[in-house]
Amino acid sequence: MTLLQVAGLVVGYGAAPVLHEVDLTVPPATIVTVLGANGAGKTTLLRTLSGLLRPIGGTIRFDGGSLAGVPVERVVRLGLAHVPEGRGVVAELTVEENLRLGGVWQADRRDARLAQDEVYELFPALAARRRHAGHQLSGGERQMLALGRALVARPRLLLLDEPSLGLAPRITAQIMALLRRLCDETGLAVLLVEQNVRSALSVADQGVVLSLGRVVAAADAAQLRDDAGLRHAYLGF
Amino acid sequence: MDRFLFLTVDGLAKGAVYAAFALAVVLIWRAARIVNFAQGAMAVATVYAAYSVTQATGSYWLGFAAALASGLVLGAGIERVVMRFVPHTSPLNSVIVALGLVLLLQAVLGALYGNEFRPVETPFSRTGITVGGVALLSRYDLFVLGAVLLLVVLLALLFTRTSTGLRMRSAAFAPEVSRLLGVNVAGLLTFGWALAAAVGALAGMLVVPTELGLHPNTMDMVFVSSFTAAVVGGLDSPIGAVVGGLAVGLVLSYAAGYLGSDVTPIATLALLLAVLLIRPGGLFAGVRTRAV
Amino acid sequence: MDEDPHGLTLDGVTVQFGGLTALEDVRLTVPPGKVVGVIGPNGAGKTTLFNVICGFVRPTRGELRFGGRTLRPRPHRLAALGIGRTLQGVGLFAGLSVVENVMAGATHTARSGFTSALLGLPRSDRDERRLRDEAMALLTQFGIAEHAQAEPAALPYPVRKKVALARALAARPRLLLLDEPAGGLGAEDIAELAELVVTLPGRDDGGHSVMLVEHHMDFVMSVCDEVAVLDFGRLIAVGPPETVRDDPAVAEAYLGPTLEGRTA
Amino acid sequence: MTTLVRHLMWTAIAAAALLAVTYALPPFRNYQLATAAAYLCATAGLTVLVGLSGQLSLGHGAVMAVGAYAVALSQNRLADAGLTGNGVLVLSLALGVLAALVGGLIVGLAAARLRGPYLAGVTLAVAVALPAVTTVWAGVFHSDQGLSVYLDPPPAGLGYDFPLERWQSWLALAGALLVMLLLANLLRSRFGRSLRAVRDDEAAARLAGIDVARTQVLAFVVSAGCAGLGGGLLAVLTQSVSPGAYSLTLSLFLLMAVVVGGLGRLAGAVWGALLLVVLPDLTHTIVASLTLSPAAAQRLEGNLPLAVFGLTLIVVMIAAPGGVQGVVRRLLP
Amino acid sequence: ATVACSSDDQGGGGKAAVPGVTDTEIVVGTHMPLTGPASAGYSKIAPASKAYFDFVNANGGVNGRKITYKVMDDGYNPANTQQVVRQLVLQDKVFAILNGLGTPTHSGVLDFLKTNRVPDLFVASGSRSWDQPDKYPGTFGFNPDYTVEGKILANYVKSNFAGQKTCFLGQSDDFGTDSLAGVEKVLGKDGVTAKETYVVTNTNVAPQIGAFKTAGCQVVILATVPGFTALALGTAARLSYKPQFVVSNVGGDLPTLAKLLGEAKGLTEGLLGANYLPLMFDANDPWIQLFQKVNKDFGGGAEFDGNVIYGMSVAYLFVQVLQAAGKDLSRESLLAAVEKGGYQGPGLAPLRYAKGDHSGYGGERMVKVSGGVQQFFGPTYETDEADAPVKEYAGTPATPPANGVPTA
Ligand SMILES: Nc1ncnc2c1ncn2[C@@H]1O[C@H](COP(=O)(O)OP(=O)(O)OP(=O)(O)O)[C@@H](O)[C@H]1O
Ligand SMILES: Nc1ncnc2c1ncn2[C@@H]1O[C@H](COP(=O)(O)OP(=O)(O)OP(=O)(O)O)[C@@H](O)[C@H]1O
Ligand SMILES: [Mg+2]
Ligand SMILES: [Mg+2]
Repeated sequence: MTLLQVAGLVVGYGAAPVLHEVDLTVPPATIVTVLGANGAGKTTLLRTLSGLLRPIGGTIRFDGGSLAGVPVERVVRLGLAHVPEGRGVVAELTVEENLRLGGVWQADRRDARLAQDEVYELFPALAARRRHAGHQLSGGERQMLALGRALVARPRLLLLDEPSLGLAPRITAQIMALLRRLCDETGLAVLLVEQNVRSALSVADQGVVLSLGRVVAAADAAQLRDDAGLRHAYLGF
Repeated sequence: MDRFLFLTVDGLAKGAVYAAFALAVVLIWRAARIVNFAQGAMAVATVYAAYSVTQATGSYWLGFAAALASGLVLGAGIERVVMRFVPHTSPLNSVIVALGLVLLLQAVLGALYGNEFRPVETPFSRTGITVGGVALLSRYDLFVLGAVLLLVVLLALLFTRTSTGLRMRSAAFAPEVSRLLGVNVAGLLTFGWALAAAVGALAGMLVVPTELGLHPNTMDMVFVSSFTAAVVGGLDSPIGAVVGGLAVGLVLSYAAGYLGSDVTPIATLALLLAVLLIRPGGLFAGVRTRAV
Repeated sequence: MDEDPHGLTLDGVTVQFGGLTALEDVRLTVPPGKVVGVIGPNGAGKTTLFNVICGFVRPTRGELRFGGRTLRPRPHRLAALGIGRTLQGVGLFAGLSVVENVMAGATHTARSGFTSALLGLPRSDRDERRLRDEAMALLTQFGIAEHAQAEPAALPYPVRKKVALARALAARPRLLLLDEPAGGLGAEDIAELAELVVTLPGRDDGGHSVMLVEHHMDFVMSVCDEVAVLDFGRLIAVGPPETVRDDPAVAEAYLGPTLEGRTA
Repeated sequence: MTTLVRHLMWTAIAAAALLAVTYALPPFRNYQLATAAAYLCATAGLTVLVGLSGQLSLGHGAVMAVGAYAVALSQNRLADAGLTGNGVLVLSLALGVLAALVGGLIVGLAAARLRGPYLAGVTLAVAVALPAVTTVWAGVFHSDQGLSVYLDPPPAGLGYDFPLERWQSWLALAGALLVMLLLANLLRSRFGRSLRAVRDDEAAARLAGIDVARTQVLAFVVSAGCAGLGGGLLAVLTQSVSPGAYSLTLSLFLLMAVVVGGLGRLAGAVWGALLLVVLPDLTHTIVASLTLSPAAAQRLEGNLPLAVFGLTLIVVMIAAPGGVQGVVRRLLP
Repeated sequence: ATVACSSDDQGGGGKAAVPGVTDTEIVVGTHMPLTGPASAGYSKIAPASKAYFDFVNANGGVNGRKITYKVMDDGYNPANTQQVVRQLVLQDKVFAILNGLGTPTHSGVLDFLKTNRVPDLFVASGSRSWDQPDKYPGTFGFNPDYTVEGKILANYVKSNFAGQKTCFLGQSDDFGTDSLAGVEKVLGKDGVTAKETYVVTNTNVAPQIGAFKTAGCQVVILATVPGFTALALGTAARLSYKPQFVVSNVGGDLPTLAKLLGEAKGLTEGLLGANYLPLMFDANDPWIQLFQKVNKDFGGGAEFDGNVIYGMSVAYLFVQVLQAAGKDLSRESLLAAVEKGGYQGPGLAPLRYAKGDHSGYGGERMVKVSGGVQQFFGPTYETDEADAPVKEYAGTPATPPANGVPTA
């Protein structure tokens, strides 16, 4: 069974494609990490999945249905939340408002409120700054807020673009542990794009390596972590 | 002293109509982050619609409803047909398109109705209620003040209490992120324009009777005063728009009363400078953004 | 900690934002020719510390000294005082080409005035040529000379980060402040950056001391001569990298049990 | 080759070409060319301000008026004192520029603290306050009616039937070329770079050692000086100044011109200035060529050209947001 | 026209070509605010003139020449006026400029028209600037100037409201100042209790009207444009203040005011003013009948009001002048024809054109609104802008020719 199935995906900004024939599957309750050097096309992949970019070719199926032509704002309602690169906190809104925004499409207000409280529990730093505007936060605090906001939507698949960027090691570790827990407890699936290869592989079930827009390796995370040959070949350490 | 009282009351009455229109300016700023220079012309168009309906039916209130309805339609239409396609490469693009719209709307209205003044009715008497020899607010002034008050309360509620308000703001600030969060940005933009144009229509209905008459250019100066009012208040704040509107009304009234009518535009400039040099983001500005 | 007259000294710096204390009584010295790392949990006040040094934020209390003189920084005077800084993120000028971005960094070294610019006098031309040559030299050193005429937005992230660094260096600062220089970079680029940073103090154009904020611990450990740890605005540890890493308070506040357990 | 020599060469080539053009054109077209040249001074200045330093001015018409009134007052006072001639005219124009520079400095100092719509609001208020200034000090400025401007006939050396319009277009073109030369120099220098840096990222610009406030004020001053010269030349062309000629509408039209011409490039300012003159003329001609019934003519006269003008603006901005210059650059390899 | 120029000849006969004149056509131009804030009302004038010219053309034109009237929109912006007048003169080569509207707009082109020797007839404004035969030999006014009018209004006030406090509200340009000058010539400097001005960009006159009320003014003379007349009346009513208003002809046309006031048009009851052209309410006036017919047949049936009457009166006078200039039309003969004077048309007061006098109508007759109708009453007065007394004018108005087209 798969939650997300990507086949033969081709994406480009102009004429020349940036992603070539990418295949990828994410089963439920699984963390799949996408690794690759700068410019490999990781962000492009996530933006295509959430509908911000239109693919040139290939199929994306989520939970059995095709995502082709589904507008961005409806994708999240299907259970797919995307935390974009560069934080995506609405700087002019307060922390509280940003979090409310995460559940704004949900009919169940009570549950949305509950989800917000859970986020404050997860990130006490945010709880202390409910009324602060997004732009007053430190870089890392914004990262926490963006992640927390996505969790408020109670997604079934979470697309994370470099969540550890700007986060202290301790918070990074906490977040990774949290993702693991959510996967195991709630069946959440995660597509995790990371530069921080080590911490990504420490929690992931599977790893996919992108290079110049092509999938060059796909394997169990443990295998990527432990096989020095693979690591050297694709991850440079 | 009587004179001071008179000028104050008169300034407040005139300021209230500026406030009404300033609210429309604030609304579109909050919904789309643009200063809509076409707002005056759009409001005039809706008042012409009201004029036609009132002429045909003889009812002020039917015309009033027509103004609001045509505001909604015009606002939504302009967003759908024109503004949506303006590229966002520079915020100036939409300013220029709005100026183009002003010319177009005024020309169309001029061609349809002729470039002459047309009378507009008021639903209530404009004769001031005289207290101790001083004519104070008229019923119409009270109607205007009441309408402005109601409007500002409703807008404040919309923005602070409802999720639509939150969505509108986030859509204006960060369209892409908002879409990722399930916010229908395009729809909200249309809604914002429609709403702002309807508020503009309401303001137009309140303002035009206090002007020379209905003419394609009636709102030109009103727009300038109201934009000034909105800036004085801090463009983001409905309360600020009202305070700014009343401040502009008072300054114009005092200046005309004590210094001579010639001085009024200079007085407006002085007010604007005095406020902005102390608070560069207007009276009710939000917090200054963290630079780094 | 004894004070070196040529370094930067923070003396009891406190910063409050409304009710929130972002920095509390911070005392720290950055000696010349050294690389000092500042680490700490998110929101500990690291960026604020930089902002104080740059004059974006006025300290509520305390003072700064640089080169033996009291420093009352204003951001645009900083370059002339000999302090350069990169921003968290990239912060390049989108409308300027790469080489112009770097040239912009050295604006204060230009000698020709407004009039000669207006008249297009040779003086102004000479200035321009010198700035351009220096900028190109830096780009060449960083191995990104082929992008000189490109617009920054079109470039890969690591290249943009290098341009930002080059722009800061173009002013020939004696002290360079780097805010998360490794953020968003891949492992190879980080290694390259580390090599670059360690050479900064000894560069032939005068040498720089460096103060940097970074969450990437390997990078911090490998390039810093000294590490300061901030927590809730307070300096909780200062010392050589190894000592600081093994400090249990630091592990508790910053590194966290899991990671610490793994790296140890 | 130094910047100066290169730019001087371009200027000389342009001057020679334009000279030939002025001989080929009939008087009215020469007058239009002269008007475009006067507008060019202002649009070029505005391009520096809006396109390069990123500050919005809705009051550049008023700045032009400052230059125009200074030229008018100076020309008339000097003529009353028996001083006439082209040297005097140059002096008057210089005074016009000076007055505008001072005006620009004052507005610029306020503007350096303000951003976006707040700056727009202040400059808008400046534009609206200008007519009031002329009525409050009616003794000097003669309120709505304005002043007429003394202008000598073309120099006798050019021949007695030398058309005045050609002479006027020489004057205006000389001014415009001077402005273009100086601005081109400036934009190639570090000042041009600082302007753009400030526009793109204020915090980063400050860290790069650029005094943001000073740069912004400087942009205002430079741009005001150009607008002042433009206004002065316009006063010389029309031989009159009045507040109605430098209304808010003019300010808005200048802004439209630079954006539609292509923001941020001097070439865009040239397109803009040409558009300001050609577009109204063109729309009028098109409309005049239609034959309408008297009733329709009643309604449409005046309104139709306005509608066409407005529609053109909208279509251009949507179809070619880079403006005319953007299209030209796309067409040329 | 010298022999040396004969190479420019277009027609035969050895005489120099006259710009804008051929054997079959006379091209005249004007500048008018057809759009923009000042266009209200005024935008109807030029079409009315044009309608009258079309009427004349349909009747065979003047000396076999049809009149083409080029109307250019200047939006009341002096800069545009400069452009469009130059276009008319240099490009379209009009014979003359007729009835260019507005003081600030037209002042700017006086020098240009003079340099190019273009006749500049019947400027549509009451400024005194048009009457400077030495400086501008080709420029002629039409409207009674504001000072003349001020004197006439004040004269009426002086004799009929003796002892009442009189106040003055004027536009803050030379309309207001010239008018006030006229009023003060008659009433004396101290005769005006309170003087206020307004600017067209500020539509709130409550401070001014409030000041009149406080000062206890019983008579208020208005030198206002129609919009502000209506505003003044409306504002006074709002303040429950009921002085006797006496208004300039510029802002006193009842149909225009009634339209502006709408429901409140009752406020015009009792309004005093003055005028010099027939009023539309005189349905029996032969001029009104003529103009209404022309308007119906050639003016697309535009709404008939003072602006239409004005436009047609100007056109009528122009045709008269063309006839007087004769078959051999030139700019010189045209100017000479105007200066010859002695024209009688729809106007009640004398047209003062003479060798040294380029001002237009030299007087007015008082009008009053009663029962929703504006009507003349009393004698016609004449005076000048200097210190001449205001005296009654004995002349009787002319009747239009049978076919509606004047003959030489
Ligand atoms: N908006 C864009 N227009 C054109 N090309 C783009 C655009 N965004 C990205 N690219 C190009 O697409 C390629 C893939 O970029 P992408 O951002 O997906 O990489 P990434 O793997 O996320 O890199 P990083 O680790 O730096 O975030 C790069 O070569 C980049 O230059
Ligand atoms: N202008 C401001 N107004 C209010 N609070 C602020 C402001 N600037 C910073 N803060 C607060 O001060 C604290 C320190 O912020 P700072 O940006 O210095 O953190 P940091 O150590 O750089 O964190 P990170 O590693 O996440 O970037 C944060 O909690 C932040 O929310
Ligand atoms: Mg990426
Ligand atoms: Mg930080």
